[in-house]
Amino acid sequence: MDFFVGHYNYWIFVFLMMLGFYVVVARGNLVKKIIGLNIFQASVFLLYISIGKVFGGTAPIIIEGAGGSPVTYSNPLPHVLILTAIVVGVATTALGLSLVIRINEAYGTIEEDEISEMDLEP
Amino acid sequence: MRHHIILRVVAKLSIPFIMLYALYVQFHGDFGPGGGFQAGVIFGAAFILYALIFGLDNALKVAPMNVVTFFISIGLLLYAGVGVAALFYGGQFLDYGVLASDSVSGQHLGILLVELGVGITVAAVMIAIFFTFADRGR
Amino acid sequence: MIAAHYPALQIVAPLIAAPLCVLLRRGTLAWLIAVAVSWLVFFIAIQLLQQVMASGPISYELGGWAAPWGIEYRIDSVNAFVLLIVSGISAVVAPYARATVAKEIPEDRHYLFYSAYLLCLTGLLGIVITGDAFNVFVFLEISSLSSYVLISLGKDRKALTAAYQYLVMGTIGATFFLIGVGLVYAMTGTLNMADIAVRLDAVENTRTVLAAFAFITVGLGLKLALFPLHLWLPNAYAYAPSAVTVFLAATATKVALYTMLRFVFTLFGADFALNVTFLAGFLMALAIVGVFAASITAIFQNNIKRMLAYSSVAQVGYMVLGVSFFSVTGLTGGIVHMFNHAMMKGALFMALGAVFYRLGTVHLDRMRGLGRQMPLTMFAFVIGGFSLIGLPLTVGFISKWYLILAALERGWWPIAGLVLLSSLLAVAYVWRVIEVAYFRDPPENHPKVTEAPLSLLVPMWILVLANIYFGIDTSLTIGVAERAAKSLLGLGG
Amino acid sequence: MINIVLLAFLAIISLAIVRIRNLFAVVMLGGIYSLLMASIFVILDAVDVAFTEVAVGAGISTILMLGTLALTTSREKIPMHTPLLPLIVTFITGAMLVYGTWDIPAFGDASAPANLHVAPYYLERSMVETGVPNVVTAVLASYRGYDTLGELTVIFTAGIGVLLLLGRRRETPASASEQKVAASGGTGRSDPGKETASDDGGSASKGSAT
Repeated sequence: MDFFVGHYNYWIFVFLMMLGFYVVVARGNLVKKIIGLNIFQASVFLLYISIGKVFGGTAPIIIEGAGGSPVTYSNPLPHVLILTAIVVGVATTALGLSLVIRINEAYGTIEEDEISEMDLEP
Repeated sequence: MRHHIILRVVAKLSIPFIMLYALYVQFHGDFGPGGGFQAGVIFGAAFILYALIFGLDNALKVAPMNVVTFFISIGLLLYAGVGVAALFYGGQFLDYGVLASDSVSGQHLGILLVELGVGITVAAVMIAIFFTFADRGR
Repeated sequence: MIAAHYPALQIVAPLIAAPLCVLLRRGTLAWLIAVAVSWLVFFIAIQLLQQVMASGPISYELGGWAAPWGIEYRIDSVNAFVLLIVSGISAVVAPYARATVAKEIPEDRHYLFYSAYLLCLTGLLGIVITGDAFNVFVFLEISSLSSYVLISLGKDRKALTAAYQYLVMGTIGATFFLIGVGLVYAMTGTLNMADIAVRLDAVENTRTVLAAFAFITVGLGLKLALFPLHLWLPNAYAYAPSAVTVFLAATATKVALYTMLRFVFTLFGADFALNVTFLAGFLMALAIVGVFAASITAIFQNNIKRMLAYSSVAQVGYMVLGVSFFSVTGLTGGIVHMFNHAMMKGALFMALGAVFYRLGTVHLDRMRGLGRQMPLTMFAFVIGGFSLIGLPLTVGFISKWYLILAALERGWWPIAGLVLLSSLLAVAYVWRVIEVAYFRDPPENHPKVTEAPLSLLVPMWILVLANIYFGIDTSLTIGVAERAAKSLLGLGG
Repeated sequence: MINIVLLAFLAIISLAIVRIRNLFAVVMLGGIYSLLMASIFVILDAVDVAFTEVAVGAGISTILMLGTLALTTSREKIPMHTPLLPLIVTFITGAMLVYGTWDIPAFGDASAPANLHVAPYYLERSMVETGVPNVVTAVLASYRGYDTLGELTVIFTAGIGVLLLLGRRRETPASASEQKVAASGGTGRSDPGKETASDDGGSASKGSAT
């Protein structure tokens, strides 16, 4: 039971990761693929933040004059890393969507199989 | 959406507060949650709201693309510039400690400046991306 | 005084130049900046390599914070060599870009193009120079995002789908890498590479570290286009603008391979990789299958850029094959092939860029009789092709020589035989082009083609001559590569 | 406990995202997904991350997605068959990760290596060395300021990329003639006449119609 309590966060992360990853590799709609990528990446954020959580901790903003009782803080480093990763994620999304718009203008569709059929024609 | 009077009034009222809040998030990031990135997104959101309610052409009059692209570069240059300035003051790249007489206030100044750089570029990029997407649609 | 800050300038110069290009909004000016910065970083890379060879690894603490709390650059013989490759290629590609970009990209976008090019350079150099595992991810994304954009600028609409496909696969790769780094962090509590290497020993036998290893290698394998994860590469290289193809083909996969070497050897350690994960066997099998599958596919391509792209997948196979021996000779072969492949593919794609500049296509049919119409360009292609095959007096020979040597050293003569056999496949696809260009008559209904302009020929021939020079005088390349191999295997250097 | 409930919601919503084929609905669910993610981040003490996730995931990403749908189409085509290979790949990846999490230190463990080695230094020293109480800001902007410079460069790259891909063409004589060549070339992509876009009526963009 302890093991479960200690790890369910990670398993949910695995589940979300699998769903996102599945959408990316299995679906032919280019927008849906980007949405899948978003879920996939967001699940990794959950992994990092879970690593940094400390039970009984609070947000890592130093409280001045806490008196004698030492305050427990959660680990700030994963937060920093994930802030960066979120930004990278939205940058990728923006570029991916721009590409989708251009593909739609060039091919008239955003379904992968229709596009590859058109590409086969000379 | 130009005929929706309620939307126009509410937007006009709330946009200044959104911007003010962005500035609060920007400069209060040292003490509470927030910082340049979040502030930039919120600041950008104010322009996006304006474009949604009053139309892209009006928004482009407020923030022409030339100006937006200018700020995209300025923010990044400010950040990197702080790093280079540290080199000239004899520190390592991005060592803010040398920017002022004592290390802690140097750090404080450096963090303030780079967060400002982050805020400027992020806001400008968000506006630029939305404007180009919207412009493509007409 | 300024020499102490060379490591920072190596990255910061192109990083500052990129927004500057956007600020100035002038295509020509942006190009001049790109050339100047490329030469500057090349100069710095030479200085850094000399410094490393003379007095050992360099560490540079960013922000003045000591590692592992801050981020540090750590430059040893391995990444100094890769820095040299990347910046050297950029130093010849940037001047080359002027004419082809003018032809292939609308004029009002030129300044944005050079800005994206500089960002790509920044990203690649940043990945190589850093000593921090998470920082690798950040710069990986800078280089990836800019290369997606650069690829999508190709004239054909297929460039868009190629870029999209690369974006999806590249992001999956980067996210896998991120998962791996996260798991490593969970087990060690640090992100600094040297620190991880020390602290990983204690937790080496946990399942978490094994999973981290798997995710990092697969993630980087995607970026490296290691067979069978190479699906994004052929179209991306085939439809990108000429200058972009030259630059990416000569640098991007090498940087990914370097990162893999760094993680496998420096962080996890050769012993762990050999004994716990059976990585050597996997890599060797994938490398050999990759070499044959990609070479055979290359023979059937009529778009010559695509043909060379498949050949690139095969060449990645050779590099990985060298690594998979886990011996000094094998690694030397793999590392020196990074350099050699950059030279040969750079020259070949530059020649094709010149053909595209004149013809507007690189289809095999349209290249009939080109040997007489563009003698210098096609002769450059021939020498590059010879180098690709591995004929003596070219750099390609050196790489193959070391690979065969490494195989024989282990007594695995079938592997040596396979390397020789695969060279015959290279003969097949290179010969198709030579035959068409020299032994067929030019098509009659098309206007006569003239030789490419000097601005394309000069960079092309610099790389061609480098192919020959480093094929004869190997003291620099082999010397550095051998030392790099020894340092990766922990034998000093 | 709140944690478990939120995580369960998260799982359900992502399942719905996989199943639903109306992309507008999917995008809205994506926004909810981000909000839930942010609530979880708050519970896990990552307030800065939660803030960013809300602003970016529920805000900017959703707007961009809606804009894209307005420019393309909002129906996903129903595939002919369920591909087997992606399913296998997904399961292998998932299995590998579950295997990997088996030895990971338990959630919330204060003595996990991640919380012992580098992190305590920041908590103890950042106030003294930088004078900034928000440790996340201190680490982000100073200790790992170089990462943030890289992050800003990523955003810059995205901005440049979108301008390169979708930006309006500036009218220059060269680009105009180039356009004619592209139009007569046939095989080349045509850039639908954005150059002459007239400012008719300043109507709101399509993206705003939602």
